[in-house]
Amino acid sequence: MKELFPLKQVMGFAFSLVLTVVALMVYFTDMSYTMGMTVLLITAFIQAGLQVVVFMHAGETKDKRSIYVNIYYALLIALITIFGTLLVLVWDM
Amino acid sequence: MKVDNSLPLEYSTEENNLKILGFWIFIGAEIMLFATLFTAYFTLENRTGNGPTGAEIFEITPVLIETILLLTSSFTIGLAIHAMRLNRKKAMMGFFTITLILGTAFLGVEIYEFTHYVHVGAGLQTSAFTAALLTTLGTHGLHVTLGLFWGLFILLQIKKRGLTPETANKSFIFSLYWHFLDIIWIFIFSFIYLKGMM
Amino acid sequence: MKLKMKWILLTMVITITTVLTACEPLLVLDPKGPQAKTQADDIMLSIWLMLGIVIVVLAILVFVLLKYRASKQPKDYEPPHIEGSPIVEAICIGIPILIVIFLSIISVDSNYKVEATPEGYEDQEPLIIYASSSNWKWHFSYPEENIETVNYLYIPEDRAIEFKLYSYGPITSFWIPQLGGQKYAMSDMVTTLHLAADQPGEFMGRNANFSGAGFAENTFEVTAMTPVEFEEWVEEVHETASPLTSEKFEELLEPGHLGRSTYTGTHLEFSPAPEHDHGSTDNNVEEDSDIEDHETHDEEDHSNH
Amino acid sequence: MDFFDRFAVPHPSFLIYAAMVGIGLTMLAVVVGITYFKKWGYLWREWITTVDHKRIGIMYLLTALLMLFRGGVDAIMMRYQLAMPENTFLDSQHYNEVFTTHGVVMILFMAMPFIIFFFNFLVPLQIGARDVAFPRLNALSFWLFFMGMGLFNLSFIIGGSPDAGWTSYFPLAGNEFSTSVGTNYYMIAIQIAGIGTLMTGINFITTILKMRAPGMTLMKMPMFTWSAFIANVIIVFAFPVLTVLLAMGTMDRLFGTNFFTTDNGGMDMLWANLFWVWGHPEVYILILPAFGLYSEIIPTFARRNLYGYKSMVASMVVISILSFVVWAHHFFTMGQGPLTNSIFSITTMAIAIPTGVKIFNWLFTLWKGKIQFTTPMLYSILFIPLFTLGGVTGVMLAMSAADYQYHNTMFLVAHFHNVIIPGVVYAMLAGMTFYWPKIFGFMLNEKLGKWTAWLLTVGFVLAFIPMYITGLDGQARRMYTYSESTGFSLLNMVSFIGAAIMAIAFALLVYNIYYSIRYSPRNIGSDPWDARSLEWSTHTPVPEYNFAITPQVASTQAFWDSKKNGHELFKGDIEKIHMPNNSGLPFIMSCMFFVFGFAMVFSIWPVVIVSLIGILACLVYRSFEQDHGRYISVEEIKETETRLRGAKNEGR
Repeated sequence: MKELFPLKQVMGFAFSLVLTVVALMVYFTDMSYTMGMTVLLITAFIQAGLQVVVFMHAGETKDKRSIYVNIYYALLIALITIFGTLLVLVWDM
Repeated sequence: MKVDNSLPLEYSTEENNLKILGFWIFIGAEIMLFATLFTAYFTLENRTGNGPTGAEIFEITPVLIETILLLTSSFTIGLAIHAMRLNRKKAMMGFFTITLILGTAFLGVEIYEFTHYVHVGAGLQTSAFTAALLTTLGTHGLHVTLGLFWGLFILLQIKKRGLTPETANKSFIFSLYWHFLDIIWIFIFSFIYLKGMM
Repeated sequence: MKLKMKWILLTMVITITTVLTACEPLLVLDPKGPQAKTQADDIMLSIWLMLGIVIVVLAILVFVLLKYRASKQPKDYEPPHIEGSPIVEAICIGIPILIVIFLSIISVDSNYKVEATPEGYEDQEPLIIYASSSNWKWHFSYPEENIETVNYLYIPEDRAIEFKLYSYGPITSFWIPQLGGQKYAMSDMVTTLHLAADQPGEFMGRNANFSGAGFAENTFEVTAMTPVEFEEWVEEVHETASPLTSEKFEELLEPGHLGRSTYTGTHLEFSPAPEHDHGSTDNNVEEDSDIEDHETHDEEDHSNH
Repeated sequence: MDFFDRFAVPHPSFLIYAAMVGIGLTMLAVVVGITYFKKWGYLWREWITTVDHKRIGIMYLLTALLMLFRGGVDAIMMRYQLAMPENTFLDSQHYNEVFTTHGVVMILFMAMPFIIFFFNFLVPLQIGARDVAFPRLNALSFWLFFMGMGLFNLSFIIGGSPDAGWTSYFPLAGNEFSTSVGTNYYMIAIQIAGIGTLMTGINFITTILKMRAPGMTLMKMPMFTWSAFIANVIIVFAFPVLTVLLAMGTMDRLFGTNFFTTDNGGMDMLWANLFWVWGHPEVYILILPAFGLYSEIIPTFARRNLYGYKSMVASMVVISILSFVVWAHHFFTMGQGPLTNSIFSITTMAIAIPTGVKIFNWLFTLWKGKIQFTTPMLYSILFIPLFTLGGVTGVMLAMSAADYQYHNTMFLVAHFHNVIIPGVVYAMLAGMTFYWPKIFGFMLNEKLGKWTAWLLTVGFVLAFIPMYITGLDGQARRMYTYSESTGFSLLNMVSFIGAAIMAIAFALLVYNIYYSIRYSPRNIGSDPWDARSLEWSTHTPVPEYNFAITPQVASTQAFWDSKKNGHELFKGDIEKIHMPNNSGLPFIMSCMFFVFGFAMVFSIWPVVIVSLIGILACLVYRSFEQDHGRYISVEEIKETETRLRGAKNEGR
């Protein structure tokens, strides 16, 4: 905690740059739609998780459980809303 | 006021703890806010009417600059909090200032991007797709703008009052907000720009 | 005392309603076609099942109220502390689960039935009718017969009919209760409703979805007749009615109410139904490749998720 | 002159002018009255600037009651219009405005503040806290809600009411088909109130998670607090959808975007879809706290603990998630494929399972009890069979194929009134009667209360059961008239009689309040019902700081244990108590929101910009403000405690 060099932050930053580059492969190389979406989904969610854990210190207090449940719940409802709506309005019309 | 010295300054009072948890729950609500915008965007993505499609108007260069700027600013605000926890006021304020400068630069590029869209005939009223696109980007941009003012005021307060439990708490919450905006940008970058240009 | 009053009133209401229903069957429960029959059967089945549940709950409630009311208990009676029993609670969850599973199976099965050509009519070619709404009228186009009617609908009995629904304005809902349930008509896509009448007769049809000031009177009459009569009517129309021009059609679209009218030709020729193509109609006319692009995109979307 | 034309009501009639004069005179009377009795200072110090959760709660209650009557008048007008075929009491435009405002007012400006009143008043008391987590935010929530409510009601006399239904489906609600500013009011007033509600949600989740009394683990919270917690979770995740949706609707109407229009790729069904993504969870936001209140009242008067506490909690958690996966059942008939309909049909029916568990738990709570028929209990007992009826018709509606026949008919109208009235309205009236002594220090008259409950029930049955039948007979909802030949007239007349009886019941409620203020005894102690949870352990009236000593909790019914099992609630000595300061900022900021909203409705851009700057200035002021609250000294607490007759042992 008290060390001067912010190793955690630097590692986090480096890793998110790497993930951005991986995501960019979707643009610069010629891959199929499915493949591309898979890459984007993986890189985006890992990066988001990285921010929450490394930079936002989500797990550092005794409210850890409330915070994580809150995030997971929001994520669940968000995904239900997005995919549910697409199912209703686009895929099954 | 009870001050608990075993925890970092921003957690030191009961009120501070409440504010941090409250802000996390606000972030939960913000996730839903952006999820709704994404829902609208994905639904209307191909409904371009007479207007251009995403592939026709997106440009990789400004988007990439914006991404790097915001990613770096997320890093520097992390460093600011790190410095704050080491009680280094000067370093903290320095990183905080850099964050705000990077944020302003991001906003500048985004404004350029918007004028570009309007210039190529993809205004707010052009089609359902452009409306959803500009609203989603605009909402994020508005958050960044508000964040810049908010950050500036916190910076002024730290300068005037030093690192107190109150200012430390405000700075920490601001950092949560800023990281969250970065997360949203990652999703915009991946599922609006890259998906659209793929 | 008061309890009795309530029951007297309740029984009164129930008697009145049963008398009423006995006189004249309710439209929805008096089906004249296979789709409406499926729905009416589902409704009756669920009514009986649900009545059973209500009676069980009511019986338990009346029982505990009569048995455990304070006036029947000794003064010093202290009710026990009971946390709950896993077995009792499991039963309370289990039975509803079984009922829900049972109803789900019926619901899913019926849904596929009403979304397909009516049962027993699969072998014949369905009659296609485009039904479009405008404020506050219904336009019926018979593309094969080359006829268009306003605010009334003639259909042959014992033949599957495929309605293609869309709207020149707010969302409306096409509903002929005795032939089957409703479906929305919207301005940017065409929806399909499968109906059939298994006997001749006159039925009420209306827009069921609120669409503004003239909504209440947004009705039409449906007449089911023998195929021979239908053919005769088609011929008669061709002999007597005037052709539908695009000017005339524009006039018909003006907001307001109209009586019945009949034309030869349909508006589909000059004002085609919307295509379900994500709204990029104009684009596609110029660049054909665009259509394919979108479609393949969509399919990939499917496979991806 | 053109500029002022917009402010005129587009379809004026005698009724509207009369209402304008009436509203004007009432306002004048209120202002003159307050000035005459020199109450402005009192009003400002004690109410407008208050951050006390109890007072904010009471203001929510007053707003809710006011809106109950506003919405009730709408209801009676509708039923009277339909009582006879081809009635000319209202024309179609008026009828459309009336049912639109009836829906919005009842759901958003009556039921919502009513439940938020209970959150505010009860949650801190039930968990043994001094206030909510963010008292100022709480005041801001209320004033934003209040201004939203005010703005919405203003539409009636300036510019015209919205007329596209409470669901405001596009394109009907778009510029093309709704030319008056009514729908602008809808978009912006609900937006302002909705932001307030969202903040309430954040506030109460934090309060419940962080401010519980020592020993009160999550599974030892009173059931109402649990229900409030779950409802607020739903608020936090559902209301942002509404925020975005209304913003998009506003942009379509004011800035010419094409989200929901019929050309340039706009998609009208996206509105319906997102509306119900918010709208369905919204009904659970209303019903869960109602369930919570029944779970407080039934054990109190069955004189037994709540049966199946754990399954009650579990069922609410399940409902909170299921409520987000059923929205498409509001438009089974949109033309999506049978696969989608099947999925949403099954998820919808699945909600009946946790709801059924709750019904059975209440029944088993009565079992082996010692049931007292007080007014709140009477409502709770009447609720069980009536709500079951509403619930099972809900299952019927969930069957997608059959729904093709129920959709948009009076059957549906009967169903949702059948769940909302016995579910929510009864709970609110029961809860209000139950907690009235805690809030105001005297009881409502029991005899009048029971008459109200019975009249309401008779009226309800007469008003809504016939709708099930007319619905199956083909009467669509929202029809302002019908012809004699349809055969709907007799049953609609019965409905009107029922509605009139309900109106009498509500009038009786008002009389009861008046009567009880005058004649009810005031020396009732702090626990008149011999109740079970923590809120009854403090004094009546509740002191500003709620509890002189923070209570120690060891079970779900701490107060009952302290009365019967020798559990000691208040250990230790009185210490000085930290309380927040009052603030006028929430009120001032909300006033600016009101001006902003009004200017937006009429597109008066300079005012929009000025008020927006004003709002931001308030935020800046708040950011720089240093306010660490104040302390109530030990002496002052002791004095208050003595005045309220000797602290701890009171109420035993």
